[in-house]
Amino acid sequence: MLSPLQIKKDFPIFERLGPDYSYLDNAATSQKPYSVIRAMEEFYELHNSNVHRGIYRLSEEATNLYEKSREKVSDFINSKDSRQIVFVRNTTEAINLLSYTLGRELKKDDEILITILEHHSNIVPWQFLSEKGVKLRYVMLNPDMTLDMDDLQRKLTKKTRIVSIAQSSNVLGTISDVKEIGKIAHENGSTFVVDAAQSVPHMPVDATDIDADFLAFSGHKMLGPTGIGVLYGKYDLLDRMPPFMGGGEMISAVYQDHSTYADVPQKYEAGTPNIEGAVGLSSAVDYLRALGMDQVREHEKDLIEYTLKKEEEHNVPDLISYGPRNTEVRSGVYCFNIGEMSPLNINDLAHEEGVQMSQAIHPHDVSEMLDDGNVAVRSGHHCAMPLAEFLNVVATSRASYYIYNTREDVDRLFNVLVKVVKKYGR
Amino acid sequence: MLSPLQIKKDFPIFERLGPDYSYLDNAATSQKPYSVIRAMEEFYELHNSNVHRGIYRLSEEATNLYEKSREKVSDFINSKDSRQIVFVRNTTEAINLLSYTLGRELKKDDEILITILEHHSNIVPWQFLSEKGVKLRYVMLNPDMTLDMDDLQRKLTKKTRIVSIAQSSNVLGTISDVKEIGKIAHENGSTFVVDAAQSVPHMPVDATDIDADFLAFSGHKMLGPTGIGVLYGKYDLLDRMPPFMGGGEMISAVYQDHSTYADVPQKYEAGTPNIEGAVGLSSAVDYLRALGMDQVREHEKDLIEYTLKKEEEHNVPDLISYGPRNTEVRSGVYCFNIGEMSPLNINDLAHEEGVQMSQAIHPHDVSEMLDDGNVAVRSGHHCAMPLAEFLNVVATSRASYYIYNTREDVDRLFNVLVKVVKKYGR
Amino acid sequence: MDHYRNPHNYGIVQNAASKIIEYNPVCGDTIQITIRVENGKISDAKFIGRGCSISQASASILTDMVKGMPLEEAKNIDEDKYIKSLGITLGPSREKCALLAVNALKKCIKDYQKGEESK
Amino acid sequence: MDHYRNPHNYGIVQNAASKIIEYNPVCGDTIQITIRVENGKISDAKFIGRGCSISQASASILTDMVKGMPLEEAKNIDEDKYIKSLGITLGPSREKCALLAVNALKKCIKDYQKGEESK
Ligand SMILES: Cc1ncc(COP(=O)(O)O)c(C=O)c1O
Ligand SMILES: Cc1ncc(COP(=O)(O)O)c(C=O)c1O
Ligand code: FES
Ligand code: FES
Repeated sequence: MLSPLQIKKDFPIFERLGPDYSYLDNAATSQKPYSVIRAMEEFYELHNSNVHRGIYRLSEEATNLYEKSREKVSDFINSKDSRQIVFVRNTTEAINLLSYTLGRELKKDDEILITILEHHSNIVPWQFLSEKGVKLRYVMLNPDMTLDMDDLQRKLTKKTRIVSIAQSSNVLGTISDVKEIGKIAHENGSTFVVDAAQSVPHMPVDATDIDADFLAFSGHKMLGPTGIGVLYGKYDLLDRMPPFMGGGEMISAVYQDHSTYADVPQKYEAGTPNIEGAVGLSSAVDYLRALGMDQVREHEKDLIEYTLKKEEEHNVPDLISYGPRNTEVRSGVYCFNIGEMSPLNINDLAHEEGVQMSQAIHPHDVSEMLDDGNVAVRSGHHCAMPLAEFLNVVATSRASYYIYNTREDVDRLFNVLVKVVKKYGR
Repeated sequence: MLSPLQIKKDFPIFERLGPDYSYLDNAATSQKPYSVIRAMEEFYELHNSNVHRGIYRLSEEATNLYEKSREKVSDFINSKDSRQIVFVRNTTEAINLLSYTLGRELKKDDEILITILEHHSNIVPWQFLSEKGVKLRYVMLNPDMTLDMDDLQRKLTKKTRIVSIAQSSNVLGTISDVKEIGKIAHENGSTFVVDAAQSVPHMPVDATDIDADFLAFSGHKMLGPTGIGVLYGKYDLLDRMPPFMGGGEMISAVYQDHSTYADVPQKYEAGTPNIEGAVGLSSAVDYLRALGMDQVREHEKDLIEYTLKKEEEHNVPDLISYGPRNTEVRSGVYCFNIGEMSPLNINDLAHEEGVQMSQAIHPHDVSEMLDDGNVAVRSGHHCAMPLAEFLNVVATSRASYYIYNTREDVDRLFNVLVKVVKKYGR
Repeated sequence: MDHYRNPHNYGIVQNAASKIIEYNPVCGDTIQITIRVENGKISDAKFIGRGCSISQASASILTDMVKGMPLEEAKNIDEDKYIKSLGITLGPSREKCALLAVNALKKCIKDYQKGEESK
Repeated sequence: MDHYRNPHNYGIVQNAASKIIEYNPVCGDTIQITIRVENGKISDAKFIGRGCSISQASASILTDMVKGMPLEEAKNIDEDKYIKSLGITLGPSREKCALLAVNALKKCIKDYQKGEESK
């Protein structure tokens, strides 16, 4: 098992926040250990220069560090070939890259299959293609908040060109069997994309075993800095696709009227890349590997189990939470409400005269009051509005765990929650 | 005048490199002062969390820092309204953003006017539009390596929808009168884009005075980190354009079949942004403002003047350099060759039998030997292949200056150059 | 807080002179304000809404405050002063919550005046 | 260095069995190698090129080295060993320079063998 209290000492921010502060917004972004901060600092202090095509030593050092990071990341997700790792800004850019490249080949009435629990970054880029008449279809959920595989089979048609699915939901915590879904997608001749933004930081992910065609994740959610993310893609597919952005580094030769492009992965990395971002990510991967991703998953599983147990014990009035109760398919994400507020419909509004205010506590009030009690959770639609609509709530509050969180954090969450409800006098 | 030796003390890398090392690759990327490194470190140690829509204090702190950076940058280039500042990865992404958004409105036979001295990042994104039949035209140069304004007038037609020009060339150092060109472009009804990657770091740039429609630059060339850059755009234009990437932060509401978008500038910032990148850039702007951009320009002007003087004094055999001799229109960039190597043409090759090797020293050998003498310069086409072709050279070596460079650096460059030539025995 | 638990003026003004629905883009919450106008003054104002305590309390306070206020004065309510008058410190995103009702009211007045002009 | 100042085998083999032009994608430099083959051995090899000293010296050394070498042996020249045999330490981008001639030679042999097969 991990020792979160030991781990916590590696993170300077907890010195400022103090021992009684619970940072529970890890699904938004993680904190950074000294080693990652130090790696980037060291880059500036010792090796800073631009990568590629520099002949002087400093530039070769920078290039080496940048490319070593690619290899580290490649090993981390078992990509087998580091050329399959493209550095991007974040998961969002990775999926946009696919929408702009894969999307080019799509035609009117082609379909893209996603699910109702996707993050906006796995929805909006595909919606862009509706201009060409490409249709977006959504797999719905079972009552236990897992993907409805029958619905998936039903909605997968000969027109389905792309299947793109979050391995782990940032709202429900639902972990989906992407290996199985990939098999189904490939049998159907569809390209299979995995949004791994919430899985790579929290559990072992093996891109080769999953047999994903593409897989996307962000450095900042896995102890690394913001501004660096990864698109894994199978070499042959990356090689065949057109480039996304044009400019320096991504070309082989530029003539006045046309250009030829560099090999994969440089072809997709136009302009000066986020070099220290890659250096920081590399160090983050080292940190996580040293812990062991199995251990990370075990630790978070323990925390979510403990959370669900505490939820039952505390029996907070009007508390409603969302997501699978089976922790085998549940990550360390806990979304909840104190009473439900459904989205206000303008037409309903007209009839609401005289009706008293909802008895629920608005999620933004919940998170503000939790913050007063030193518990940092996020409230809102968590960039998953179609899911909020599906759940029929305006918003939820979310606690999300990581390696430095403890059972004490969970206790604090419930203790403060109880106070919140009391304060509101219900 | 600046005191470069004093300034140098603010940059930790010079401790490692030692007092006798000349870093002359500033056009590729600049070094970073303690204050910038410290600002980012402090962000991680004190305020790290995700921006926007967070209700807890930490997240409000991060959001404040991020938005303050936008205001700092806005002031720095006199944009008047910080909503006109869009954070991107680098200049390259900024111009691609324009190609993918402005480019949508362009039709067959519309023209884009650029110049032969552009960096690939101001060429390749526009070439992408040739698929739609959009034509790219190039303004040529006068013998003194300034833009041929007659040629510009000639090539500016009623079909010219976009004029996009580097304010300062990364190879020739040519500084163009973008205010004048903007006037001409606007009179013609063309949208005017300024590639300010080499100007914003090195001289006062006033986006409002230039009356640029768009202006792009990179943080890493102006003491800031890599992974953060800026697209300035006039509010009305940004407001009217379609979004580039889709995902979190850039939406107002997401429905299953469509989305509505957030206001400018969030509309163009999909996904988790490079928050500490923005924090670092903000600190870099502080550093430069404290020096004064007029002073920065004066200092570099002094260095290039001194360089051209030394060039004449040393009279290195076969030394050829490129760019305007008039330092009023010349930035601190010095490209040169020891004898010229023209690009090898396959057809010429067939006839070359028996011909002895060129008497020139290959620019990559020049830079390697300079590196041995502790002078870091870059060799290659400097991401401006059409310009190299125009100059009829395979490559050049480039020394480029910044605030911490001194006349001693220039002396070292020429002293080592003389040795290089001796070693090659010519 | 009291305004949140027992909001004043919750409902719809009968025969309203103007009615407006306003969204908070940050959270998607909603408020509807209805006003009646007599002799250039707001004679009644009510609201219905779904939102956080700040937004609801602010709407309650605001509708109290503007009753009897001349339209021109209400149109020019200063946002900073208004927030200060609430007597609680708010972060930037909560300021938007507090201003939701103010924005709605101002739009409501504009809407009314446009209607008057075209008469 | 001597190979750079006075390159051996600079030129074109008359009645070459195979000729190949290779580019270094890093710098755009070029090399052309021509070979003659007798009894499964390389009987002559020459090069013409434009590139840095490393690439030119390497081509000079390589063309010396492979004269009289069986095709199969030449085809299997180990890149790492070859670089070591040059006796100078090279950064990653300069390794590409040194290997430019090696890649060209290997392609040259492949090209020759393909030609033979189709006879
Ligand atoms: C004139 C010019 N434009 C654009 C760029 C591209 O900058 P970046 O690589 O930061 O996107 C450069 C940098 O080399 C440049 O010199
Ligand atoms: C499931 C999922 N996908 C994608 C993203 C987007 O990540 P980023 O903002 O780093 O692009 C997130 C992050 O919130 C996420 O949780
Ligand atoms: S959180 Fe929606 S109005 Fe306050
Ligand atoms: S630099 Fe071109 S071959 Fe060495």
